[in-house]
Amino acid sequence: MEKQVQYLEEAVIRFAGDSGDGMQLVGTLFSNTSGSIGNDVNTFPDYPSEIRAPEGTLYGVSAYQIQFGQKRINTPGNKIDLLVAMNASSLKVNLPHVKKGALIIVNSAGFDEKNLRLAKYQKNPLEDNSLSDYQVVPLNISGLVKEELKDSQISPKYVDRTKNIFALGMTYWLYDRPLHHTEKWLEGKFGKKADILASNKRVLKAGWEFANTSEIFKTQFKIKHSDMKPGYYRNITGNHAVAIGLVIAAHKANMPLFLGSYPITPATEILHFISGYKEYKVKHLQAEDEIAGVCSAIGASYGGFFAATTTSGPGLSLKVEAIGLAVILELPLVIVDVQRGGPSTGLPTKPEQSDLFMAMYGRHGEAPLPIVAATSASDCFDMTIEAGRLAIKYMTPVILLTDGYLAQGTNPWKIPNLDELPDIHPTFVTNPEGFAPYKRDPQTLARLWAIPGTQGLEHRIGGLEKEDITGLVTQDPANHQKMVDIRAKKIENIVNDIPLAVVEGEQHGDLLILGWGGTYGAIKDAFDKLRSDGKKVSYCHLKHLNPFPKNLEQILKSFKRILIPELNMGHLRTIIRSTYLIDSIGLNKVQGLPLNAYEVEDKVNELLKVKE
Amino acid sequence: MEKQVQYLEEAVIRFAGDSGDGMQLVGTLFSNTSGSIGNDVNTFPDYPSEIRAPEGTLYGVSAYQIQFGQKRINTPGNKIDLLVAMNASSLKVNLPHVKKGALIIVNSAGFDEKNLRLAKYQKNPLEDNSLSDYQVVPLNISGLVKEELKDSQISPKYVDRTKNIFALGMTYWLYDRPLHHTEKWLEGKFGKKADILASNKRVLKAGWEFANTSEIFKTQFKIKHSDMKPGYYRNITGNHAVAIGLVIAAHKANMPLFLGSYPITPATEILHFISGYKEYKVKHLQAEDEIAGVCSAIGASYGGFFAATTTSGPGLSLKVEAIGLAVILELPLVIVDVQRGGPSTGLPTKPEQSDLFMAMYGRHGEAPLPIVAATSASDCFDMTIEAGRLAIKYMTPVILLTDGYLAQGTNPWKIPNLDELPDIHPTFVTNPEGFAPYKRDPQTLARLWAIPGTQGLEHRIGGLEKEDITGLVTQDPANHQKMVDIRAKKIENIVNDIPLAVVEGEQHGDLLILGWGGTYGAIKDAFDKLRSDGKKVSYCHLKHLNPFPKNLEQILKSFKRILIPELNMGHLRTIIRSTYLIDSIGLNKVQGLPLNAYEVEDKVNELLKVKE
Amino acid sequence: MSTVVDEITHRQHVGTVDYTPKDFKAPIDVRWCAGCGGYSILAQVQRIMPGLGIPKEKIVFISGIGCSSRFPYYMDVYGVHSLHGRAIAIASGLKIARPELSLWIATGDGDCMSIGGNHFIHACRRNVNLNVIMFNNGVYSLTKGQYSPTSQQGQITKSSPLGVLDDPFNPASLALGSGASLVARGYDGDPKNLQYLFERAAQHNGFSFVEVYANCVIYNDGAFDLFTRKETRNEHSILLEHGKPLIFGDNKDKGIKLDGFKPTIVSIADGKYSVNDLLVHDEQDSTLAFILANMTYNPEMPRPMGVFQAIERKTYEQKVEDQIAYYSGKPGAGKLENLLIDEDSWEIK
Amino acid sequence: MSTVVDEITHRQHVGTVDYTPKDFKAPIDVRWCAGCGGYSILAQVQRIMPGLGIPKEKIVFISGIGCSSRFPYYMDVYGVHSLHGRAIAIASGLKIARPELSLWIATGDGDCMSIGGNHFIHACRRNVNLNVIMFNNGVYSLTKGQYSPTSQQGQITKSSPLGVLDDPFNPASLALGSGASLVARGYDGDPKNLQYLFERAAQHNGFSFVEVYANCVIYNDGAFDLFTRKETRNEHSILLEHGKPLIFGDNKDKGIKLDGFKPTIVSIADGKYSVNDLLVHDEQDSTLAFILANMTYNPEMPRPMGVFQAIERKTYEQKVEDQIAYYSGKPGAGKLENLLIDEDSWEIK
Ligand SMILES: Cc1ncc(C[n+]2csc(CCOP(=O)(O)OP(=O)(O)O)c2C)c(N)n1
Ligand SMILES: Cc1ncc(C[n+]2csc(CCOP(=O)(O)OP(=O)(O)O)c2C)c(N)n1
Ligand code: SF4
Ligand code: SF4
Ligand SMILES: [Mg+2]
Ligand SMILES: [Mg+2]
Repeated sequence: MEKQVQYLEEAVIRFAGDSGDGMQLVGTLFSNTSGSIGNDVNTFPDYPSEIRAPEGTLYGVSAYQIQFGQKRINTPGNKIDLLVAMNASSLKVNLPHVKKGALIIVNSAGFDEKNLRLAKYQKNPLEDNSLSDYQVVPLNISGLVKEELKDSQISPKYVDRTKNIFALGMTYWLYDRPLHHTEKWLEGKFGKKADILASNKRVLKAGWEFANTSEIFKTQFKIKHSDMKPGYYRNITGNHAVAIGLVIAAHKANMPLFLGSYPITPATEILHFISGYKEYKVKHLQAEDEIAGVCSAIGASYGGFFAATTTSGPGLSLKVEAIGLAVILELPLVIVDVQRGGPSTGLPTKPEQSDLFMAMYGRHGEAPLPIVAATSASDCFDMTIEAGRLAIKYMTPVILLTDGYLAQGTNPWKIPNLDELPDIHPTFVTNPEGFAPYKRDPQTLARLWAIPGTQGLEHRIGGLEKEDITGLVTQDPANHQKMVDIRAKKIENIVNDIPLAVVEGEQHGDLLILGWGGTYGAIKDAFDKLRSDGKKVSYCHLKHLNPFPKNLEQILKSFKRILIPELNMGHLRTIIRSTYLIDSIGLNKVQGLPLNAYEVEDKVNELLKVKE
Repeated sequence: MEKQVQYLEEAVIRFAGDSGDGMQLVGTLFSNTSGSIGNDVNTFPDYPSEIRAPEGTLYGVSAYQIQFGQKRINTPGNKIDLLVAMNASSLKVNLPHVKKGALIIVNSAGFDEKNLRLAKYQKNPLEDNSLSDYQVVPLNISGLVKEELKDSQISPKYVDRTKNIFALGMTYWLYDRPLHHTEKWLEGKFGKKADILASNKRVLKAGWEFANTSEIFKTQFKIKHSDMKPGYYRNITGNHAVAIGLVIAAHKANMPLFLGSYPITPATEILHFISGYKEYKVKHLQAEDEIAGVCSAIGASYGGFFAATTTSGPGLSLKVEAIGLAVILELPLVIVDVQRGGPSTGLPTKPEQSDLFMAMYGRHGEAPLPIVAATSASDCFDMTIEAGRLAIKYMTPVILLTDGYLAQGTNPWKIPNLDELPDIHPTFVTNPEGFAPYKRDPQTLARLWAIPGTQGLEHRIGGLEKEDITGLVTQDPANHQKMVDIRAKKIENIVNDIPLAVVEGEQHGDLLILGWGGTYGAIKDAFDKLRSDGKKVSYCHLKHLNPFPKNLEQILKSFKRILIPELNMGHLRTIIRSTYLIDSIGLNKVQGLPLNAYEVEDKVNELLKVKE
Repeated sequence: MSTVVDEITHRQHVGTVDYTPKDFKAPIDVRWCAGCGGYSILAQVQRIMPGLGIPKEKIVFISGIGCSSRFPYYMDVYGVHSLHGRAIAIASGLKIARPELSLWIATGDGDCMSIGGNHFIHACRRNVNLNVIMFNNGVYSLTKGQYSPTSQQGQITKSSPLGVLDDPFNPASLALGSGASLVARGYDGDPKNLQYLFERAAQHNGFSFVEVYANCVIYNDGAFDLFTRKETRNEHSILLEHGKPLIFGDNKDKGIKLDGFKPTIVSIADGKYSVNDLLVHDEQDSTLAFILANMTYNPEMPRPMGVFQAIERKTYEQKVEDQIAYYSGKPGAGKLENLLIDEDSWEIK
Repeated sequence: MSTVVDEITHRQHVGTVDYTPKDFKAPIDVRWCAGCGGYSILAQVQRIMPGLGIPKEKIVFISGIGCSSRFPYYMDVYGVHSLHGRAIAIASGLKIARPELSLWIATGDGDCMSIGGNHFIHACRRNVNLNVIMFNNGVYSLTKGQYSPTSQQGQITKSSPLGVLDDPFNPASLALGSGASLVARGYDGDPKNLQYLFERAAQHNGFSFVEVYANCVIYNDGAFDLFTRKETRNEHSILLEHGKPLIFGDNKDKGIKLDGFKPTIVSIADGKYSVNDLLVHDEQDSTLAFILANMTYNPEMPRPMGVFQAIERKTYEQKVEDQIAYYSGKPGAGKLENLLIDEDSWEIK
């Protein structure tokens, strides 16, 4: 059959099925293959919050969404161009996200009576015309793989489990992707199990062939390669990027790494990765609770390690007393908070940006510290390095804010050349001559750092207010004021050591969008769309939240109106108001969902209608 | 000898001695006597931070300062009119606070070689003319009491310990106070020990007689009675007022009281008092840590008790996760934070106002709650009742901020008539008809409250986001937004249920002083002084910090300039900026000391010089 | 004055207290994985509830966070799904406030012994009358498979890809060392014994700790098979019964004898030893309890199940009640005037 | 690549390691009350330090908050006065990071067993090589006299004006139940034994818990007099010595015999029993340790002092080192390229 070819700029596809159907795997393979051929990619997994919900249920649906394309792809996309649905529930749950007219491949074997009942369908949607708005392709994928592997030695149960690979093969044909990247992965994975490897390869190929030869698929979609800089790439989740970032930051500081942590969704994977890094001599403690997690990190930091602790909201709440200790001890510490829906246990698997207040103000007494935030999965790497740089250089705990969306989503990460990364210089001293524990570097105000093992520099520090320079305990009123001032000044001074904020679009005008952290992709998409629609709007995105970049005030004053989209009730907006006495318009979404580009677009369009 | 009489409006005296010298006791007795004759009184004890520092040392000095007078006395006063110093160290430590020309009575027996050495005096200050700016009266008080009790049966050691009572007797003559209030107290205390009682009474009288007859004291000072409203009074510390306030608030709510707490300076005394209230059927748990303290209170609250937890900075840091739980469970809880110097362990015995940020913003996720603050020791009673009222009426945790200064200082408290206090109405429901745990009172938005034991209303609540009305667990995005909005709205609405802010002085003009919490007395003194000097300045003091009173914005906008004195780096100032986009001038003192009236005066005078 | 709470506390249950297990099922789906050990625990709790004769409104389940801590949602009584590790702290406050309530805690090995360890040991010490059911699955399941304080050395989990280094707690020893008055162990696959243990916990007037080996089919499947599967359990576990000699084995042919204070296995089949030589279990002997608990990680000894110790000691909440009764019962006690006006007060007329 | 820390860790001490106790005195005044038990503990620590042969720069004292926790300020080595209850958590991180350091913890009964209880039991379990000296004065002193988890029932304190209701922890039992490898007890007034215990702790390669009865003259004066004053201590306490029979009494005429596994007091003066009938202490027997620890609050038994248990078990930090050595020693291990570029990566040219 003669197939048509259609060229696209980008596409959004989603694999959906039961938790056991391997959707996360094929999603990952699809994105890696897409990256490897030079597309930009952005993904988001959508797990059920139950560990293993009963098979076929609505709440047991697991999905993986990928947007890939020729240009910069900032989000996993909104409406879906291709849905692969392995059973009735996965169709039902995901249909609302599918574009009208889009292609939906369903595994018809997943639409038997039981599956329909569990999906709470009264009638079979494949038969009642309810899907007439879409191009639905029902295929008995279970049957197809059975047929393909009928002469294989592997168990029928396993055969059925290759359905996902068959579907993957089909999508590879549909979007004109090569098989070899996946084949290589299969070889790495199943190298030792020849049957399994062969079966998977066959099924992958069969899926591709099926799509290629079947009458059903009339069009093949092609997407040109992006203009990616030469180099090595990989798709990486935010959590993985933090883990690698910690190792590399410690390496750049020429310090050993220690992580003290306690598992909590959605931050736990950082601990998982780190716990596997023994070959890099990374030490860690899975502590008995968050308090011990941060305290053990403080202990390791005291011992001269590059120390970190990772957590999410409830864990951050538990750590604040110890973070205050790190502030007064003036010891470096990287605290990674992967924000999730609050308050309390809240929506543990869902993203939110509602810990900014906590990061900024959530300690008793005067205990300022720097705050940075990552904008994308791969940016988590850069911001981990930045957090580490500030912590070590200024002898201070630093909070890095990411969120559940960045943590689990991926985008391609250009693997850096280590030499290009900033060097990090701890203030270690070894000379007893004139040493005092609270003597400072006059430039950074960082105190000198003598670690145990350094002869002649034995000294005591602690959580009581300490005398300037000597570090002795004192209640002297003037000294307390001085130390409070110094600690504040030290953090404020960092303003001279961080990049200026950048405005995209005009440098002044009517409307500026100001974002921070993980909403970057959505706002950027919206911004690009608005600009290409000829709308006059500018965009500035913050990665340094305390202190703010030096030029931020100037930027804000150059616009009549400022729109601040946030996944909270207005934390940045509040801080901008108090810092600069500048008003802004909030776009506040607290739904346990990432921000959507169209929400920003709509809001901007609405605002532009009413010219100030 | 003919004595002169001098009439005063007010006076400041300070008893100072070694920790073992009983200065706190005589200070208390002097204030109670002064109160009982109709003076207004304000006191502040100044303990050493060591438990029992070696005798005679500089850091072992214990002092008690009292300001008393005819008009409203708002602070323990600044410069001292009469210092009683029992030894060399107490003279040295306290001399900087004494007015030039003031009277200093010293126990010369406390100036022997050892005492002088411990006080780090090179020469005896009683002999080297270094005190010529003062009227120094050296008396061998040790010798005087020995003489007085020479025929008594009590031990010489105990005899020496009555020095303080002798000094008290002298001060009673000097300020024309009766002895009977103290005599009555001695009878209550030593009723069963006849020798001791008799000796103390004799020494008290002897001190009075000595001053009356000796040539040394030429003037007796008299202070007219204040214009106090009729009723019963007592001098009360802030901590004591909170403890009694909790009992009374529970009583007004017709609920039993539970306190879950962990000792921490300077909040511990609240626990001490409560632990003695078994006769009032008050239950409490001295928990294993602050987390268990607040959690046990949440448990008791769930069981229908009026529940509270008391702490100071570090403890508040530990409680924030559980406070977030109380927010989402929508259970009432009174959290008392007696603020002390931070960060970390900081200055544990010293006052500060640096937990306001923590109270306002220190929880992960969106977890708003009401904040109130007390302005004086006795106001701690009223604000405890207010915190309880809001907690129960709105089903929410409420934070009450006091500080180490209010906690330990005293002023006369007019004992209220219980009927005049606001009634508190819990939203208990018992009718299963149409019950749902997150159904709300449409006015207050408080949810209905069914406590265990209520038949037919069995239900489950928890820290995961809950469905509106039913309280079932749900991750529905729209519901999450709705619940976040409702919880915010509920707290915002309280604005309609709290008193309007009051401005003293002109209602609009050039300069407004805006204060909050425990600095009231100092600012009020300054304000009164400025007004009597004819300065045009107005004054508004906040007791409700979240939400702010409804008219606050209007008030702030009625002044060109606003001065905000705070014992922190600008917490209220920051919140005012973000709330109203109104700038202000900060007077920020972070020295572990209370605010001084003259600091406010100086600042205002400086500001008034440069008219805006 | 009697408070609103007094009123509710003393209100009579309307109707008879006559339930079936179904009455304790909350009207929502249980969302544990198929095969999860939690189902059996839930079923046994629901089965014994009617027999306790306690009105539903007087029963409260409190949990922390974890798969196991979902438990309260499935019980149609009062319930709080609270914070990770804090169930016991919350329940302690509730029990002291409302001693007449029947208080149950559903918790996991992580919830109870990791983040919740401090509250656990202090509740053991204080002897607050709580019934703690700890689902020990040797792993953090809800967070998808990290090791817990009861995971075994070398165990491969998501956070120990190279093997766990920690020595585990022996939960029974920890409870005994902390002063718990009732300490017991059961496993998901033995409904009869579980029912018995839960009943014992309910009847015990004091802190009850029931550790239940609960299989997590996803993250630690089969961890307890040796002690719980038909094929091996008779040889590898032993049921402690008060007043009875310690016998085990497929043929009931082995027993535990004390060698000094060291438990050893002897055969009672070959005639050398008889039942009379065997150690007889005594729940009231706390030293014996520790000796038996100490067998737990000894690979040569069968794993003890049943009640290690059950000692009556006055409960904390009872002591609070007594103290209150004593002081509030004194003549003239409880007058608020005395609280407000004391010897230091004065009157201005 | 070797890090800065490696360099400092491996740097040789310049000069000989040859100290006197005075070398360990920090140049500031000790600010405990006259008569405080802390003075003796401080003196004994300073006395044994020279004998350990450890360079001062390798010694770190970490404490929480409390009177006792002021300790590090008085020692002229490295020190951290940290947060209430968190000393062990901080020290665990430091010890895992820097196993070559000699780590000491000064803590109080409140700091260690109340707010710090969770870290305590987990460090016992993990067997991190820390030397914990717990100043047990049965009260919270720094906060001016509230009861602690080791206060006795009925004790009158500022926060228990009507008497303490809580049952106290038995610190030794708690430590044993949590898996501590060395557990010991001494008291302030016995310098020799304290020195011995601190030396044992220093030498023990694992977690060492030394409880010291420390008199607080202000808030709980005389609480331990029965066991510590000359007039009564011989009759009311007993020193445990490895391999020796348990004998006590003014005339060394009483001994402890086991009746089954119950310790009983017998006279060895009246000829009925001899030294040979007595229980012989064995530090390596953890059941015996528990039996002896259990005597603690038994008013009929003498209070045991000395080492209850000393068992060698691999330390946690050693296991970490071993795992790191194993995996980092594999051929090709530790290449950062492999961390950065993996099988999923691709190259764009
Ligand atoms: C303060 C806090 N820290 C961490 C978590 C994440 N968390 C939830 S459950 C859990 C462990 C659960 O393990 P366990 O108690 O054994 O329960 P299981 O799921 O195995 O039944 C963790 C670490 C949390 N919810 N809150
Ligand atoms: C988080 C926190 N909670 C409470 C306190 C107050 N606090 C300081 S020391 C202490 C108890 C000290 O008791 P213990 O450990 O027995 O030491 P001691 O003073 O008796 O030597 C308390 C409650 C604190 N500093 N920090
Ligand atoms: S993950 Fe394990 S513990 Fe959790 S529900 Fe599934 S089987 Fe049960
Ligand atoms: S209060 Fe007690 S523990 Fe503290 S220093 Fe004084 S005697 Fe020692
Ligand atoms: Mg578990
Ligand atoms: Mg103590």
